[in-house]
Amino acid sequence: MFKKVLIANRGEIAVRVISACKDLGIRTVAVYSEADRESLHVRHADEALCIGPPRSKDSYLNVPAVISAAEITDVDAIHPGYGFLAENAGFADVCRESGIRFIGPEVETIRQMGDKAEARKQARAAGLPILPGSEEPLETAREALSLAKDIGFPVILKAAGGGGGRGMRIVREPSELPELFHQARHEAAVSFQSSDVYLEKYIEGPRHIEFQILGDNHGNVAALGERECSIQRRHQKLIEEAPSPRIDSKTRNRMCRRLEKAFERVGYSNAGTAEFLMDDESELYFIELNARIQVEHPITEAVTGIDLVKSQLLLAAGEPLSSIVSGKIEPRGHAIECRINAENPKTFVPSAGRITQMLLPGGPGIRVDTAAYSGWFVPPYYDSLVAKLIAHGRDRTEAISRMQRSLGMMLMEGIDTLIPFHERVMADPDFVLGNFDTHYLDRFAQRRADAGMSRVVK
Amino acid sequence: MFKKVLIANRGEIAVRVISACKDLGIRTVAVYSEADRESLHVRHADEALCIGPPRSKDSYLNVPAVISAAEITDVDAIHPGYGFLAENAGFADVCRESGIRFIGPEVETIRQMGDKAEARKQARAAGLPILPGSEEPLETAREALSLAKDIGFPVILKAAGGGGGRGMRIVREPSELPELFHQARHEAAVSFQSSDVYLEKYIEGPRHIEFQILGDNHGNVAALGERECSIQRRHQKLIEEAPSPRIDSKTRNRMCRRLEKAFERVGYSNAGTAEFLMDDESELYFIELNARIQVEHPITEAVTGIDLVKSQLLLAAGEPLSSIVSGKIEPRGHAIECRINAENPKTFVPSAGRITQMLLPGGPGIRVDTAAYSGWFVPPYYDSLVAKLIAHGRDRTEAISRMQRSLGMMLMEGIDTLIPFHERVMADPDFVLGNFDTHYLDRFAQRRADAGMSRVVK
Amino acid sequence: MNLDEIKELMDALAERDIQEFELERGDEKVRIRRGSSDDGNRPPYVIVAPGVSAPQQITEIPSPAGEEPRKPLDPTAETAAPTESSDAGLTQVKSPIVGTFYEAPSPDAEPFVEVGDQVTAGQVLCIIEAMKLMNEIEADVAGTIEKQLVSNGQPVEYGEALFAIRPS
Amino acid sequence: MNLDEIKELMDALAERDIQEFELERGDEKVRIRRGSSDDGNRPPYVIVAPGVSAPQQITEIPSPAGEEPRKPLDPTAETAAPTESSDAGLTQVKSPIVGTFYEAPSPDAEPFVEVGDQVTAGQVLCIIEAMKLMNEIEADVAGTIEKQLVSNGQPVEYGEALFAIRPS
Repeated sequence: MFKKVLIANRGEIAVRVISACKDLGIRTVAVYSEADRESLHVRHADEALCIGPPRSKDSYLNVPAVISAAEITDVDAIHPGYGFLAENAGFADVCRESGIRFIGPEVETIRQMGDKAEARKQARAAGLPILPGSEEPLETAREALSLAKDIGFPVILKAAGGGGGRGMRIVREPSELPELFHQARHEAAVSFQSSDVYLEKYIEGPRHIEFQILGDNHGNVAALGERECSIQRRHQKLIEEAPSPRIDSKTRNRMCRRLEKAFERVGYSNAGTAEFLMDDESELYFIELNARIQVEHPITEAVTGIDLVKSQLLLAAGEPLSSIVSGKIEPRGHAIECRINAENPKTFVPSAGRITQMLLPGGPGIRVDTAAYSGWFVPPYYDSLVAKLIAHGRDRTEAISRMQRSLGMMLMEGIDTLIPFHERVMADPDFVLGNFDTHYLDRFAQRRADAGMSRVVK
Repeated sequence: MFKKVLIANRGEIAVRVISACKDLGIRTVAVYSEADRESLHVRHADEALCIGPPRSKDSYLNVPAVISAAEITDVDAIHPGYGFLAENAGFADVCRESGIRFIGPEVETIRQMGDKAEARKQARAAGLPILPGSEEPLETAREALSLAKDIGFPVILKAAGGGGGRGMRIVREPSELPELFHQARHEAAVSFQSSDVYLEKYIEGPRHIEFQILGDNHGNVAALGERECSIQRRHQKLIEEAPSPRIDSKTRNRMCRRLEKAFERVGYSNAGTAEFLMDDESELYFIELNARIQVEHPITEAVTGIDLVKSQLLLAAGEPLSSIVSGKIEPRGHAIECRINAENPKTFVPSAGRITQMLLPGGPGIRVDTAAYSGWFVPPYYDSLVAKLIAHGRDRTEAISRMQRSLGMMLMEGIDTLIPFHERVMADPDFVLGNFDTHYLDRFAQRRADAGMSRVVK
Repeated sequence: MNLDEIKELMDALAERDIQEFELERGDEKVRIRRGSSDDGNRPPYVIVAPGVSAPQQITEIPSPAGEEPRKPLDPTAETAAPTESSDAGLTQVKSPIVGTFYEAPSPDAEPFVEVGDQVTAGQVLCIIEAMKLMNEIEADVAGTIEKQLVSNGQPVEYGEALFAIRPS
Repeated sequence: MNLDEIKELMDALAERDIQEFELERGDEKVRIRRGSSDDGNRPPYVIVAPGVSAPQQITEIPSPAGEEPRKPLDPTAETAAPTESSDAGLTQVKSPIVGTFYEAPSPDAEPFVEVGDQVTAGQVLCIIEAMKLMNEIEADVAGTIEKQLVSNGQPVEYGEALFAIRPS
């Protein structure tokens, strides 16, 4: 086992990794920017080094600074957390060259999974369901129409170079296709210097489902079940739960076995998450693989009893998967995570500042992961996540009531947080019934706006 | 279900009961003394009333004040927590007369279980193992010798009116008995105006084991497994764990079935705890029943997944046990509780004062129940428990490492706490191996004193 | 506070030869120090996080009906109240028990006392009912009833002020 | 508050001979201190929330060897150091990167500089090795090397002071 590990991250995930190291008796080295001198990860680590000024690119994203810090503190391994350098194949490569174990998959896997087209190809080859669509750019509207008919409407046209919605068209009827195809090509040409357009099945209100993977260095992979992360705002997850209210035991087991086979095939090691879209008929379509620990990993820990970060350390040190996962994994109870961001609960504007008073909830089934404390100044330089509140119960109802209770008993004064937002969602009948998809928050906001409007009119 | 419940307590247990009420959508009323105006239970309850000056007897133990508070706030029920009025049959009686549900067993049960001789008699009648001994006072040394030979040595002679060690003699050999018998009688006569002496089997280094009981109002009782509470200082529990490292599944199941039968026989309802001594051959002997929720209930909650305080509310409202406990209960993993008392970690002298900074640990498997916060003044009037730190892991090893880690990451500045004491125990090889009994802390202190001494000598 | 107000404040300080000034109001906080600083040893100025007071501000006064909005309970309010200028010299009669306040011995009887009445020490002012027992509350001092602070039938907590008396 | 307003505020302070001024409003915070600072010993002004100092006092300075006891890291220490009376007028050369400090270009060579040496701006003072790369650190100002604050072969973190120079 490693003797000393450097944590190339900050905030709650740095504290989380330090905790896992402590559980295994591993010494820890924190690195921090000038803005994080008072941060808890600095306090809780055995050693701590300032690696640069506040801006991430000069500190937490500064590969030479991180590697130098690792060298002068003589660590065996680096845990990258999530974000920052976590899925940076170049960084993993430098670690390897420097003789430092990068805690994550092999460099080649990170690189492969970072290329979405390549990941999709691998997934298809491994027999995972992917969204039906064109593999090559479409030349003519006629070609597109023919493919669309095969797939079934609606479909979506996407610019090959695209992003941000430009060059994108949803086609609901065959008759619309020719016109929209030309629009998309034109827009693509203008925006991305290439008129190449692809076509893919379009899912109206998809749910975001992801499966947790663990792999060892000996060819074994286990899938630990799913998380549902459909409550998102602009692709930022805000609430996650495990298991999904819409996946039954049979579907879960079938998908887990398929994932295990697929990822054993690519020789996947360490922790990873396979992301899927789910349509309203509960069909799952693979989108991408995140080759790192996820923010929302605690809900899987709650329902499986497996410490995922500790597992990452054990697996990176060469332990076999069998020492971590034994027998069949069935989720026990239900867990929900609310991301307590330092943001205005209505406008979602980030709110840096000093936390003047803080109360953390306790009691049965409640876990709080945070690097915040009473008196701490939330710096404006990094992402706004200040705490993760996780509620675990015997069933979804109990998990929701525990979450509601603990949101009400949690306090972070001095800054805006999403606590009131989460309280509103937990009380929303659609959420309680499990009726939501990735567009839920748009409708939720709209409904609330309408309600406010009608009140004003009266 | 109740609409509104008054919590006749303070500190972490008041917050715990408020949490359970919130989980069930029940409104809460806190009562507080003048010293507790800034306490968290006051903040978290829907309503709060000052019921008297700081001293317990004038406030939390003041039955008319509590009942009046319940009447003017129009509550359906009162939860007494532990301590204070929790096992006061008189108070339960007044509640009943006032038309307020007392959340606990029936008055008659509380009264019966409060009388140790009566509880012992009931237990014997119900077929529970009790310490063998004389039922009536012994007249002669010969009679005593004969009984002692039947029971087996060592035995203990106890003054009938006794207490505090006076009139008590441990007899290890038959030859010692006549002399010690006369000494005990003489001392009893001098100290307690009665020379009556009883004889009982003496357990050298007993372990303290207790079983959690839940009963409904319809004659059903479930035993949820045991807790080991041998780490005590002057009969004050400091560390508890579930399950016991010395009880196997077979013993547990056998004892649970016996307890269920015994307590169904006495018509026990609501939560209770049957306390036992265990000798070094793992034989269990019933001592007494605590007719209330225990401080250490969270470790049972951790390994069973059952919310015991919520269960108390449900059962008191007439819900059947089957809605709470279904199927066979096997402990899942291992849980440990450390009581974080505001006491000097070496001298155990209580330490009131203002908490200037507080950090609570998080991460997987950690639960903190507390009413303390950064800036709160720990009043000198009440017991010194300021927080309960509970670590749950897949096995005892994981629970211990998580406890060690979270003790190290917990901070309460401004007052003395037992955190350093617990850190020492968690690192002690005897504790780690599960080698301890109720005298463990005496030996632990002695060993540490010896170690200190020898260091000084060198 | 805008810039003009700040300047006005500074002038006011100068006129009155005030050396240090501080104001906190909600989110806003201002601190001004005038003149030469000869106190080099002074510990650095510390802005105290309002943290501690926070929970107090949110705790609520009991409202047995449980429906009407409740005013925030400020733990300092009780001690602060008598120092209000208009209350100077007044003595408060506080409830020694939790219960229900009655101003008269029975529903159709006259109140024991009314505002403006002269009372003697030991005179019964009201009844607090607790657990079906009627507890008579007496005046500690002789004087004039200046205020009745609770209304008939209202629940009161321990230490709640019932009357204000101007001692004679 | 924009720049013009701040200037206006400063003028107002000067006119009225106000020495210190502070304003906090929401996210905004302004603090102005005027006049000659004869209180050089005074610790720099630090806003300390009551809790914040605690964790800092316990955090430790990196000690790559991981064995020798580490002195507590005080976040104010770095800024406080230059104001120490004996250090008045000194300029610190700080490490712009994390790495290992070398006082000489090679193990058997003479040090680049020694205490007492006169240096010119741009003169190489030492090398910080990071990831096998040798980074030359130059003097920002001309002056005399008064102190060498780290020893040969010692690991340094970002911003760590290496030399103190008395500018000429």
